[in-house]
Amino acid sequence: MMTLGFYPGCSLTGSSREYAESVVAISEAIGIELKQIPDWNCCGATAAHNLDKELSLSLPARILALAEKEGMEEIVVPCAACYSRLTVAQHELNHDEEMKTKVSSIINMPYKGTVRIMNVIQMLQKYAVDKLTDLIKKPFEYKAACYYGCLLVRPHEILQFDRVENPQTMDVIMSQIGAKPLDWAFKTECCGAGFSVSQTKIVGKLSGKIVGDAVDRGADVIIVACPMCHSNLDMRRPQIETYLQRKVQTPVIYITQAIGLALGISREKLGLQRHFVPVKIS
Amino acid sequence: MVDIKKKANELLAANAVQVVIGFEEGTSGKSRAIFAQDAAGVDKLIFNSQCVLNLAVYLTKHEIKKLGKPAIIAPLPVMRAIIQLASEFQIKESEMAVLGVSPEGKLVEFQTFAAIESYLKDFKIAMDEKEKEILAKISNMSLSERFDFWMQELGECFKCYACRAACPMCYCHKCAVEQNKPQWIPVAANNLGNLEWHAMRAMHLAGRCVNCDACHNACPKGIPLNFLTKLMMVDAKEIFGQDGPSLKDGHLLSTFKPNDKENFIR
Amino acid sequence: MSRIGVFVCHCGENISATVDVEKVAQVAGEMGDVAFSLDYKYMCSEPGQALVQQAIKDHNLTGVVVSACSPRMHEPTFRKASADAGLNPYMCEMANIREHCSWVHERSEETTEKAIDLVRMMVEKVKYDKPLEPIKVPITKTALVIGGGIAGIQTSLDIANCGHKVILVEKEPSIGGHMAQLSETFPTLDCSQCILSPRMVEVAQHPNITLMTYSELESLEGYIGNFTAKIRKKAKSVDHSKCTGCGDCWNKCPSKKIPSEFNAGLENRTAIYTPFPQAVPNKPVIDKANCTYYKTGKCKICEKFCKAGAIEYDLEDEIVEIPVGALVITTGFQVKGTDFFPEYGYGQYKDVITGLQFERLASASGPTLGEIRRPSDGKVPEKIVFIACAGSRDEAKGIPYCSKICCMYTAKHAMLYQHKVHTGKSYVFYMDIRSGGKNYEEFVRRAIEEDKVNYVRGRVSTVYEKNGKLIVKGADTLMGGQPVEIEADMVVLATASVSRCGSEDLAQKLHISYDAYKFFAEAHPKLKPVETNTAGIFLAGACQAPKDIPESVSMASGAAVKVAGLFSKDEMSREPIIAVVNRMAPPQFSSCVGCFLCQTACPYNAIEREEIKDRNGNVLKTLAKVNPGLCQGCGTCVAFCRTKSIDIQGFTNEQMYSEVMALLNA
Amino acid sequence: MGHHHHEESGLAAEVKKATEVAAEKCYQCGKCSAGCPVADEMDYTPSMVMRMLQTNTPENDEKLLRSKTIWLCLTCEMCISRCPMSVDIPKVMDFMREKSRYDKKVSVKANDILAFHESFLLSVEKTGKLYELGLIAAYKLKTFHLTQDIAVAPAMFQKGKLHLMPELVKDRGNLSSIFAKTIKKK
Amino acid sequence: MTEFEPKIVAFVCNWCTYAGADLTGTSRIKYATNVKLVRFPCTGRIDFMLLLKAFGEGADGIIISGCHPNDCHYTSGNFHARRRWIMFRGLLNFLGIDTRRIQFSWVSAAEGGKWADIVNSTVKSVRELGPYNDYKKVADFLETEVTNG
Repeated sequence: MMTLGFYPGCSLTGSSREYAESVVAISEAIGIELKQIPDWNCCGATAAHNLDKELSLSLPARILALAEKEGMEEIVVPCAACYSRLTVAQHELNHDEEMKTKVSSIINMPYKGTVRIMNVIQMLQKYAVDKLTDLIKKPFEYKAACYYGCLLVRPHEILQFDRVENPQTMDVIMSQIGAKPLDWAFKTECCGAGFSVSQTKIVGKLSGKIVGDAVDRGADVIIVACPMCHSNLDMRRPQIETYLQRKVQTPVIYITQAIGLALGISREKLGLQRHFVPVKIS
Repeated sequence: MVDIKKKANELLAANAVQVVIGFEEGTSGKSRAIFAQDAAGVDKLIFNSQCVLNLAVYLTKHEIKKLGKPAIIAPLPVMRAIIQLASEFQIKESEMAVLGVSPEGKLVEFQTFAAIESYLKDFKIAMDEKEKEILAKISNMSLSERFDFWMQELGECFKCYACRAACPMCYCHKCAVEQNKPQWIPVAANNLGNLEWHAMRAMHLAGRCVNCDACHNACPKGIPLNFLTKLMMVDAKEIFGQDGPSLKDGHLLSTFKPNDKENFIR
Repeated sequence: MSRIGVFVCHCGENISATVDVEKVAQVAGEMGDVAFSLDYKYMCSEPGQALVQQAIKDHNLTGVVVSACSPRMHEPTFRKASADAGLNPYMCEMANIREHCSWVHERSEETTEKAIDLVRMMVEKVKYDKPLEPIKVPITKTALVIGGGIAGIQTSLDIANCGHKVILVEKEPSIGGHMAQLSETFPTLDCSQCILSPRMVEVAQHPNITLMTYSELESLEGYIGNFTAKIRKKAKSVDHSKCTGCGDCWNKCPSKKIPSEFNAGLENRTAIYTPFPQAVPNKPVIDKANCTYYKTGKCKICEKFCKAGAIEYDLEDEIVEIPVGALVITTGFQVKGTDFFPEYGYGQYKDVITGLQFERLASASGPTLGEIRRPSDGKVPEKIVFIACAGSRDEAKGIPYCSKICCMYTAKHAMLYQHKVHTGKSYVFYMDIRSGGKNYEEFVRRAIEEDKVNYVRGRVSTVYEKNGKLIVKGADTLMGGQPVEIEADMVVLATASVSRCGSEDLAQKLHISYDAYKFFAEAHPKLKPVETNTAGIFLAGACQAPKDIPESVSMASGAAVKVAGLFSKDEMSREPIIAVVNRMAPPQFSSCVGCFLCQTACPYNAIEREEIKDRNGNVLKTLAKVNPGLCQGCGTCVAFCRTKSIDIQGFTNEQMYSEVMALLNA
Repeated sequence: MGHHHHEESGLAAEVKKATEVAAEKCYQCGKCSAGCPVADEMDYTPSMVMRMLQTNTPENDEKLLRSKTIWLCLTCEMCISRCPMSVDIPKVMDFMREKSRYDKKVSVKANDILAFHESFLLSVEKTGKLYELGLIAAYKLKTFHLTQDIAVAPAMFQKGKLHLMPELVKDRGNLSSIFAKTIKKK
Repeated sequence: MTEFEPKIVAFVCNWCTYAGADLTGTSRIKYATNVKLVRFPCTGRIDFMLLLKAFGEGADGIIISGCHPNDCHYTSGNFHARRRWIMFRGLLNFLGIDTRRIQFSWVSAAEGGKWADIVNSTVKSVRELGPYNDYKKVADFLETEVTNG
């Protein structure tokens, strides 16, 4: 059993706790213990960098500083938004000594900027790929549209994760657990993200295009790795249906839930009952 | 030392080489070069901290070449000199045997010069702390202090050219100071001439100096002229990343990069 | 003890207005070794020159200093005058007391003093001048042209028609290059093949041209007028002296699934093949990499069906060595493939094609016999989108430059499409329309006004496939960046023109330089556009930078004239301002110790190794030796040489040294 | 050296100073607007924004700071990821949003968006984490969209997606000092 | 007493700076008479020893100028020169020789104005530095003035 640092972020403790639950569940299954960063705070999300640069650097810095204090070398950050904010902040501070010292005085803690930040997919790539196949109890045999959204792949210069156009990492893992990943056009289009509450109409439209294309190409399920994408594609389904002017029942689940199912973990443990669009697949 | 002598004798016995260039006991605890051509000679071989001259200097000397194919006792500075000389087409792998001496005094055998070069990778050419101090001390003087300092030191020079004779890189048959069309440097020893001579020599060693200090050790006046070449060495590393002699990288001043950085050209 | 004459020019008032020329002449007269001096109104005038010549004779001068304008102005004039008077021209120097003195200073003591110093400096220089003879280099009057595209064809014909031998080397099995692939050509829309084929045939039949197809340059040695080229003639596996080109072999060849280079991958070819029906020579070669026999040792079907018995599997590459006097490099360019554009589908959408592929579609000899049909299902596209600047002017993709030809051929493509598909709608996404050139702008206007091509000013963000359509997401920047979405049936990318892969290696073989994008570098951007910095090697066509046909052809003719000019004499003479390595008696032979730092420093590879041997051939010493044909006289080697063994005529160490002394010891 | 550096002023200059993004780099190809998911909702498309910066006139600077565009930008980074000149428009947007807010020039059309961001940060400032219920409440008060999402809330409770009580960061002093030293400073 | 007029020599390449200085003339731009040009084929040809000799012979300042990088008539002479000057300048400075008295510059055939600037600014700064007496002493110039000891 190996231990990794864990930053759930706010949504995973609330509106998208099923993501947290499923992340923890499959981590256990592949022999990883996730240790939360003590007294972690919100990363500031879109709001912070929209309104104040230094705040948008300081909030992530505090989180990373705490992780450093705890002696964590790698931390898993399932929420794509948090992952993006943390990584970008770390990058900017590493390239601006002045700001680095300033921020460290703002949060008044020492900050090195050495922690390796991983999203769930990177965690799986690094620690699960070889085991996964053997652990599969029930292949996830569905046509899956893997939706990456913005924050996992852009900006590439900083994240250095997957390629920007037509990324593949999720597709690869999904096919590994038996799914048939679809070749579709909206993998990295934006869902409306931060407008979930303030601009529901826009969200309906942007998310609508995404769901629409996935469905048109015969997706049984849409796979995501970001709570914001999830709530927009799942919770905002009414607005989406208004935009598409049709009913759409295709469920949206987290990649960790899909893996969970393939590993034979119970639906409850994976929090599948928490979705707005009922998840009929199993 | 034992293993080195053993090897030397083998080579001579097998007539793989005809002469072994090494050190022997000199007068008053000093060491001097010996050109051993038989077991008796080999027996005289010594190796200790007193062995300060750079034996590589003999590899290009006509008189020594006449003795036949040499094997040379090669501590690090000699190895470096060998690589530099080879890169300047002055010596050939096939025409000598190199008996390397590790910093621990152990025998290291090399089949090729390339092998020497890669061995040297672990022993980067550099100054020790004391030398760094001196260099810093000089650099930190005011301009005029520095000028006076060197005028003092170089004023001592009486153009005996012992430095040149001791330097493995000074292998030219006719040194520029002997050129008289034009007479670049006055024959007589005077401050200006001395300054010009040592400045020229430093430039001629830019990127070539192997930091063996043979020149300084040879100087009857103990002039710290080796620091002129050390400076060249440091700049070559810091500015152009030249890291010791190399068989293929090309000479510091006869190569260039379009993006070489400077801050003084308007 | 030399006898020097100093001639001070008033240049009307240009000099005398601020410099006391009489005084200059008088002081100069008192300088050591100066036998004669005078001042005169116009030294460069006929009588002025006559004065110099007279003085040379009367005072049998050994050197002349004309103190007047810049040597860059009149040095040739006075050197010729001196030569006519029997003085070696290189014993004549000029002191620049006009541009560097009278014109930049007010009249004053100092100004005159400076003029005198400048004269003194040149007097010192002349003292050390040596009589020099221009360097004579014999010329091999054969030109090597590398690359058989339109540029190579044109330059070969022009040189050959001047009566000189030409060897034209082409690495493909046929000459023709890109032009052979094109459908119609802008701005006249005449058929490319129709105007090119006759030229190709002419090349093949020209008595002065030796055509070497399926061949590549292996190495090049020597210098202007005297190169030796090694050329690898790749094994064709077919004896062209026997082959009749009947075509039985390629009709019968079983491996038919090889993407055809000529059709830009839109059609397949066989393993034994000619690139296209009008190929020159129109005889096949076997593409060993794809031939079943070479891969498995079995098949030999072509041999079975060849009535002429021309198939020879065991033919091997042959290396020929040819002496040539000059080279013209015409290796052309290549276009980026669609796989260069992730946002346009990584080349995975069949119906997103390059401009070159469109040329093949539009070409009567192409896979669709000139009908515009999309690759995926052969349907005629009803809506077609052309994307200009696909990769060009795109820093992020590493191609910041403009590919120059795309604007025009895109307009042509849209036009051709509209002509062939009357009901069709075509869109062109562009950033700027660059239509400089005779009748070019008119051509574009025609596309827009008569053929109703929709030009949208904006770049396309992405292209994706959806139920058989290609969704093109662009914007109209003339509408404030308003998004534009088009459901197209086919998308054509005007992909960037880039240098040929391998051009770097070729440049290194030729010792010519290339720019940041691996296009070959001309010697001067304005005044030496076809020369390279290596004397005797010239450039033509798109290997220097993207170019259209008219430009390539004119550049090719330009290069041909340079070659013909060079070949117009039996030997060429060059300024003797070159480096030399000193010589002295044995045992040293030279103060050169053969460290060859000069060799790495020389920009022209002019420094060679010379071995001094004794009677029995034992090497006594290896020295540097300057190749007078290659040396351009920069003198970089001189400043490097630790032993001062190498020196440069006309700017010798003694001269530079004494000039400095003269200046400062006034 | 040898080049003349004259003092630049105006919004474009401020942008460059703060973000190192040079507006003049943009050559108006429009690829950003073409790919922007919300371009058609904006009053000025991204490429238009860059052009307005280039004009360097007080009028256009003002229009930009008062635009809806800067608040509509989702920072999805699509523009920069495809920009041929690597002009970092999202950075520019961030800067202009911040400036627009501090200069009190936020477009009324963007009230909801700003309200959301502010409620969000308020919740973070108070609790150290996002307290979604608090966020929604605060947002509703700011915007008077009292009935919005009434339908969703109960479902969220029942799905266990909303906590009744906020989770608190222990070291809240540290948090509020962070806010004091940054966003509240100006 | 009249103002000190420094002696300055300029070592320039034939193709760029010499031509540039010609242009200064044809454009009738005025500059100080203190500077005299020595023409070299290329900056690559300029022997570093000449700088020492110039100081030795009583120069108070030196200008070295050639083609801008990538403009060298011989493609790379100026690149070689640049490396040489980088190393040599370091050495001179280390020897206590006043490198403020040496102005390196790139002046193209089109930069007649720049040439005048270079000359005038160099004359000005060297004038401020005064005569290079330290060096002149060494070169036994001011023998008479120098009191023994």
